[in-house]
Amino acid sequence: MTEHPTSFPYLTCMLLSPVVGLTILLFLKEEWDFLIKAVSLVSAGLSLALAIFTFVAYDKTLGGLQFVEKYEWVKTFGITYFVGVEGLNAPLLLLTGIVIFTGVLTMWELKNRVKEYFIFMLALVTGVFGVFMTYDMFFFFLFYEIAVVPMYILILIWGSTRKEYAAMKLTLYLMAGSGLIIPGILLLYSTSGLFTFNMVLLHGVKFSPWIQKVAFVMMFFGFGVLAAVWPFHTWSPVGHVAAPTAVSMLHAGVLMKLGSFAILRVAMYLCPEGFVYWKQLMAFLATAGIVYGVFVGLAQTDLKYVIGYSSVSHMGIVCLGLATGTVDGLNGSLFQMFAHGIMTALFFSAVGYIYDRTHTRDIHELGGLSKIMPVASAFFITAALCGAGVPGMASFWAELLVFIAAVKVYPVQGLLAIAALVVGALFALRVVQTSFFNEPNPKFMHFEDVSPFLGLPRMILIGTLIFFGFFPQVMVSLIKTAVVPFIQGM
Amino acid sequence: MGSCDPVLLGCLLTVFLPLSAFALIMIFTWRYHKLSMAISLVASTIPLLIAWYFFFTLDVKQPIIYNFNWLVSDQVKVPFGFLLDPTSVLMFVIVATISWLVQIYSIGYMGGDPGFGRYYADLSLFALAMLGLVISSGLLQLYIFWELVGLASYLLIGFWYEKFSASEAGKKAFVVTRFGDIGFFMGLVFLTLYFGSLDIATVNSAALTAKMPPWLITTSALLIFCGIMGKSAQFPIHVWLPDAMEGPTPVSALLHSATMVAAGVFLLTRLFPLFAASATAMSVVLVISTITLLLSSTIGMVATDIKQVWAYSTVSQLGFMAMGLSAAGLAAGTLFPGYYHLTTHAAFKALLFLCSGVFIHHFGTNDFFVMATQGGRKLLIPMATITIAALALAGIFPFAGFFSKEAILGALAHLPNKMWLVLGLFGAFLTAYYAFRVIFVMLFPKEKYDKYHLETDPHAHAPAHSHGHGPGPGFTHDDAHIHPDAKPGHEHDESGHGAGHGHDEPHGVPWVMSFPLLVLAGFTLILGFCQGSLEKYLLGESAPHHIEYGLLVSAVSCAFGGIALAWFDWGRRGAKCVGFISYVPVLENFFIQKWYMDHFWRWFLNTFIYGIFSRAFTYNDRRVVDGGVDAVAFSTVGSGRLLSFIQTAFLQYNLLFMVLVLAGVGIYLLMGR
Amino acid sequence: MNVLLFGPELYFLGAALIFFSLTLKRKVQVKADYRIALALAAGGVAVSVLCLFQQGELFFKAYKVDLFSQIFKFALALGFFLVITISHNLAQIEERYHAEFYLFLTTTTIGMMMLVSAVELLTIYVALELSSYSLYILVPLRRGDGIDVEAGIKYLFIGAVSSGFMLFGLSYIFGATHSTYLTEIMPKMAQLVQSPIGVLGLLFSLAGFFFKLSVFPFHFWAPDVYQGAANQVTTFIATASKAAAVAVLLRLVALGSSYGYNFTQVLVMLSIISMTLGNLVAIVQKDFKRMLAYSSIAHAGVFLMGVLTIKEAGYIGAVYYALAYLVMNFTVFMVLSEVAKDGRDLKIVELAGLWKRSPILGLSLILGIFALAGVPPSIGFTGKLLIFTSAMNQGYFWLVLIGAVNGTISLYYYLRVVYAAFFMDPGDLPPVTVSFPTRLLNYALVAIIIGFGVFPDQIVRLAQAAVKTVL
Amino acid sequence: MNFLSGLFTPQGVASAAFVLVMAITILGALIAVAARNIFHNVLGLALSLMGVAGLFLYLNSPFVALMEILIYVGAICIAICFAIMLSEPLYLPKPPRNRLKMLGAVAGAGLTFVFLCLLIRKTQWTPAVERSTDWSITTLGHYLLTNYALIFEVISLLLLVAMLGSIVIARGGRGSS
Amino acid sequence: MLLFNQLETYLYLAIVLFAIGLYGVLARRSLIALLISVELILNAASINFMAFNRFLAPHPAVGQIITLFIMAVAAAEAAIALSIIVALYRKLKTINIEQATELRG
Repeated sequence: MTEHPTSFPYLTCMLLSPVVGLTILLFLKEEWDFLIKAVSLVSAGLSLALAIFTFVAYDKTLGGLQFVEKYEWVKTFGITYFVGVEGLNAPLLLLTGIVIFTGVLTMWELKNRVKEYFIFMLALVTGVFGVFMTYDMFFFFLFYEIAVVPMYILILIWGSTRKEYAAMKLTLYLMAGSGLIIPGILLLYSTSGLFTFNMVLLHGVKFSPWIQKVAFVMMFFGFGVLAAVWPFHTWSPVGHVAAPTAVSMLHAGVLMKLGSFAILRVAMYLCPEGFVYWKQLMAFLATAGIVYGVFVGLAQTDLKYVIGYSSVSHMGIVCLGLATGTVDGLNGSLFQMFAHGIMTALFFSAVGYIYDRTHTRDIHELGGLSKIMPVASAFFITAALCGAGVPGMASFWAELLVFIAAVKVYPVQGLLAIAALVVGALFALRVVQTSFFNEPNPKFMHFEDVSPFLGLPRMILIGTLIFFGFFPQVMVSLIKTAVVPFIQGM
Repeated sequence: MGSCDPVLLGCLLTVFLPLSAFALIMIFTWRYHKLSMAISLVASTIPLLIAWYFFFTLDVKQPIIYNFNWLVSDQVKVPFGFLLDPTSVLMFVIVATISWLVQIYSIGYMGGDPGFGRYYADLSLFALAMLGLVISSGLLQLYIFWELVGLASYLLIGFWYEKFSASEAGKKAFVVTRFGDIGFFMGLVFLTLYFGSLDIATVNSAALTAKMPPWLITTSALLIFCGIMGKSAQFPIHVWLPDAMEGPTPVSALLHSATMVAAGVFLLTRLFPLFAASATAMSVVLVISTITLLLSSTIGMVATDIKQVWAYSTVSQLGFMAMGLSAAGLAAGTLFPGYYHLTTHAAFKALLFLCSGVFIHHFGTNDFFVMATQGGRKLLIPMATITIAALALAGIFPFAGFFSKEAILGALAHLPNKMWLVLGLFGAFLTAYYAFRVIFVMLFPKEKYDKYHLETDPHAHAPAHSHGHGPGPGFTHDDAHIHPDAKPGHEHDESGHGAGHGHDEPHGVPWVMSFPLLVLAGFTLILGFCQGSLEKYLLGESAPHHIEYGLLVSAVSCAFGGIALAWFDWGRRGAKCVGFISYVPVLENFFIQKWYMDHFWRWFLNTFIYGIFSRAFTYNDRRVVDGGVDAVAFSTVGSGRLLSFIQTAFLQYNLLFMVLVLAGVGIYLLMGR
Repeated sequence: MNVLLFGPELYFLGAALIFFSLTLKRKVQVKADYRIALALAAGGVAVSVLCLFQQGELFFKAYKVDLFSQIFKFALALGFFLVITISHNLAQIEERYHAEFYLFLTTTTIGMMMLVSAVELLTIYVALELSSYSLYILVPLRRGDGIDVEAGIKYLFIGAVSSGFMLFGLSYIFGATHSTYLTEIMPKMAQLVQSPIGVLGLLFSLAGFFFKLSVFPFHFWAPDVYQGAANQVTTFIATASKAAAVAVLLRLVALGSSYGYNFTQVLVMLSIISMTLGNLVAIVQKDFKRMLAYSSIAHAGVFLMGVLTIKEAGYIGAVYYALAYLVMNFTVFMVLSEVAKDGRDLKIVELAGLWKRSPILGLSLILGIFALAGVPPSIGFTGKLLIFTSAMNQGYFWLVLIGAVNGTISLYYYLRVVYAAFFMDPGDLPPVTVSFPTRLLNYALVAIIIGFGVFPDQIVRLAQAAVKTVL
Repeated sequence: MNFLSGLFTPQGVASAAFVLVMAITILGALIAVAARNIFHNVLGLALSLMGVAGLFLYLNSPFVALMEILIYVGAICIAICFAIMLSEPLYLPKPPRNRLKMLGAVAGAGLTFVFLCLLIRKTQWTPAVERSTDWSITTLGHYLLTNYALIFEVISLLLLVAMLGSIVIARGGRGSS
Repeated sequence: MLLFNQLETYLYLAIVLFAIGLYGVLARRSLIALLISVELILNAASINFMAFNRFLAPHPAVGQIITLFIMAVAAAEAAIALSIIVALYRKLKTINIEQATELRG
């Protein structure tokens, strides 16, 4: 992979923007509500701006790794601070930027322990940015854990519905995944003979098949937990239900992508033979997740549970795309990571608004919300339609690519996954119908619709979905610049 | 292909105007009804002009193709383009015209509805989807617009979303058509695997299909036919269409008669060469469409909701078209008969619906018996035009339907097995019967109708009930408590919304509503005589046209037989006003229950999807998967508790433990030596 | 002779003398004593920093001053200083014993300082006993209803038996190698590969240090003593004392470098059992200190993992982690002793609502706890990862796997602390006031935990230079 | 005859005495751990330590033997006696022995015994190549003040700590009555 | 070969003493008896040192010095142990180790 150094540390700035933000927050008084939010918004906005910049400024004809920054960190152990942007992570950086920015806006009404909330949220975001941009396994894992752990507190304090259980379960589950990841990463590190954590260098090493198989499967399951690979998905609906709005947004929108991205970035990148050995299993689990997610979602009555299971299903699609190991599949998979991220963020932000008002998420207790808050409902319905795979939304393209690629490689799984779309539609529309259509619940008649200010973040998300729904090539052409060499490298 | 190519510009405008209209209305102007309407009208008028302009001036003997890259992944390439050939331009015209007329009509029909702006946004979306579908150059693009059509239809059917039956119908339409679309998509995937590209021209090129393995052609053709079945409401997944009548009537006219459902048949026409390459596929199409024809005609005979009748009529006519196309495919015929019927049907069925809409609007009921008793025939223009349309539907000379039906029957006659012809004729007979059942009831109302038709049977009355509140095999759990306070019949009361001012202002029909009726009536009259020129336009040359008199006679006699029977049963003074079918109660009930298809699907859904899969998976998720995880967690804590007993309070036990471990380690190490 | 070579020890001997004279005063002056102690402790840190880069051998080569020992002496001085900083509320030790408390704390520090520099078996033994006996005395100094003496007596007897085993092992090493100098023993040990006496003698000799580090099966004292001793004493046992033990282990285990698997398999087993047992039992603890004791048992396993590689990388990891552990464990104990101002045994639930009662302590607690759990960005994470890395480099795949899984288990009980501090309602628990110096200390600790976790290079390089002399 | 004549040679006498010393040591040890009266235990310990001192004599080190007696028998045992008198009254009835614990103790001690015996059996002890024969106490003292000077100082500190500690813990430090 | 001139004799004797001491530590109730047993263990180690010193070591002073130091350490240990025992007796009114069972789990 060619590396193009940068003259200005864009990526470091992107990474440090939330760090600086949270450091400032540390010294602000709890009472300075507006200032706290403003600082968070500015730091998130700065990250977003830089993410957009790198997304746009990435030179597709040049390809390779751009905006590279590389410093020896711990020479003795071969740790390098190595960040860069390529087609694989540029969309995800953008996604993170968008979701955190809208996430901050979404939580503008937060009253309870505002300062701490934004501190932890920004910490989490730092981790996410870090994972996406780093090419050093040490930092990768470091950021990975930074991204995971604040969730515990975020859910615990600002969550709802069995939050203690959910927070503990989520954290422990993900940490158990880390328990598999560390040995996997270290196995590669130590058997490479290079004693470096630099993934680009490690990529050049031909690991023995046995090592590859072991390391791959460990990392697949380890990261797969975060990507909610079936059957390691149960933390995700529970966690999403319990988490506060913006955290659900971040978590389902971005964090789960961390898992799938890591499978791609670390496991598949470094252990191609391991991937070939295990890909049938991957495809099977992915398909199982797709089918299973929609069927279980069909029986849920809590809006967030529904979204949670739809995430399981959609992440299955991501995983299925990865399992194909073809350019189309990977394109689709990465696109789906992006699209699903935005979509779920929209989902959760819509539900968050509704829940903040009605204090219920039971789809039967709601009902006819379209009458009461048409805009808020429109947000949810848009997300639901996107989830059902309606064209004109970004995720349609992603799913299209994945399915075509999947049928080529795994006909049976591919067709099953496609067939699950029917249930997927039923499942999305069932919720929409039950909670947004029909006669409104008189209890909720007095609630106001979304104000333009609070509508803004949701509109940004919808806009993104639709923009990439109409111009998928913007995304795919960028992704492709990295995926093609990636597949060749395997 | 310069950027200022007027044809390309036209195509682009066609697609982007409705799109922008939709976006504008949805984001900004949906609160301002008039403005939204204006935007939408502008966005549909321009495509209308473009369509007619293309139709008359553009030479499309050689297809005009524009292709741009929409998405280029590795092997998957989705071009965005336009294919203008006779097939697409004709459909373009139909769609543009009908949707424009419906938009005009809706000004009157939907006026005053609180969701007026949204309604026009949805109509624009629909126009976008349908127009894009018609002129798309590649199958994937077509599929995308196809799905958008489904979306628009979902939004429009469930337009009055606070009504349970409407939202339920919308959901049903979306899911059921999605069911077919999945097949369509799989078919496309299979085709991609073979062709690499899904360009319609490529797929249809005989040279390539000749090299394809037959099983692949058959499989993909059949899978694509699944999509057609869904969209064109073919047996056994036609069940959504009658329910779709829950939407506003103009929507029914637009979507469920003239355009959207025709999209399926259009696709069949579009891929006619591909289908024609597989006899198996075509035979399946023939069988399915015949079943559809008979099934829906028989149900149409017993329906009491005027829109239901036309809905089943639509289903049956779609079946008829598919029959025509498949017969032509099997007997080396042309796609003309089917397509021609599609064209004429679009005109007269839209007319039927729009007329019915006027009645519904006026009387606030869907039951044509009630309309009749309340003096429906006094609305002159609608009554006249609906009669014209019914005549066309029945296939009476000189109305459009006569010619197109003739053409299809001609195609059926070419089949070696004459059974198909007979069934087709039987279908025509039934069609005439049920169409005129409505007309005669409306024209010659009796004082009093058998209560049986009015109240006693909720199923015939409100189709959506059959699964919402009917004594189906089982409620779904969510249905059971969505609407605990919903009263049967309440949701059925469309007048409460659509025709909110219908009762208040019992004036005549506003011009915005009658104008489209007159235009469509005009088409119904003219189109029959355009057969030759249309055929020439479509096929390049007008095929030598033998008039088979035997066939002509039998067809006309079937139609008249149907009308006569209807007259005998319903129209004549002193008619018993009981359908002939009620002499066979078993059969009648069977028809009233719509061949139990809804029951079947409801049962299927409840049993398999909700009952078995969903429940089993959910149980598995809670107990097995999650239970397993929790068990691991609890056993960890438990083992911690167990291990904590090692730390006894007795110093010496601890010391003993320590000594034993040490000695054990020592002995273990010594053993190896 | 360069005085600086023996600087820290001399300084602390002097400090001990001053404390001794304080014990002789008739009048008890708690505040004055504390100020003196604080000043002396700060001076100790300064002196140890001053002597950081001294090198040389003393006392007929029985005593080696090198970077390795000086780093640990710095750690010990730092630990001593830190413990003194939280001794302003020595509520659980009677006021008339405060001077003695400082005295014994000083003597144990001296013992440990000698321990890390000693390269002769007898010196090691006596230094170990010096450090241990001072602690034996410190434990029952607490005011209490008996659990302090109970803890003290258990501590003493487990220690006595362990050192009995150790002495037996040392005698065999002496017999087999005819020497008590590590430099002379090292080559002779290599000749004993065929004989069991080398491995077993060494293993038995390690018993005393395993005891100090609370490695299974010598861990039994830890929960009782942690709970039974005064908070400040526990803090010292949990921080500085561990660092010293790690230092000696690093020196002694290096003797077994030629024994390969035969030797290390035992260490591997002990490491695994320590980690697992410690973590599992910690889950069910309700007393905060007792939980931390089990956590220390688990951490002993982690230390052992770095030690048993007997390679540079592992040793670097162990040194880094020892320093890290000192800081992060102290942070937690500092919070504990600040919250339990009256010196009582803190139940975990008594941390309830700490974020509200004292945000700064809440911050420190969460960082300390996460560092202990090995969550980034913290020294705990980096150290643990370095140790895991080195273990994996030596091919201990399963060990690393189990270590990593144990990390997850440990998170469970650490999170319970976080849960209590950040979520539980404080109820009628009083707010915790934090004095300005303590506040500063908190900031410093937070900065160290994060700063050196993210930028570990300096420490790693220092450790690398240090362990060169040990291996 | 051979046996008897062997017995009365100097080596014989020495051997016999050695056996006696060994017996005393072990017997004393047994008394020290097995007797139920705590004073008997102390006496047993003293006996055993005398034996050990005897062994040290056999091991060429009369000085250490003397020290053994002085420090152990003279100091430690006396200290223990004082402690006994300071603590539990002797006339209290003794609870029955805990058989399980005894069994465990036997197992633990036995296993350790077996293991150490095996270890000794399997080990080849090799003397140093060059061995000094300088057993004089002067040298010993010399060593104490040179090579082991540090420890010599440290042990004094240790003893100081022990003394202070004992005072603090057992008596109560300053200000206590 | 004479019994007292053999290294092994002393080593085995040390082991016996060690085992007896260990038994005492593990079995006795009285803390003072425990202390006595610990002294036996330390003496066993001393015997080892002395024996090695006599038969193997290059310089005979070393072992003796070690033994001397062990004695000193043992004395210190005894002092501390006894003082804690006395303190324990003050607080718990017993020196039976089986009754000091507050800390567990």
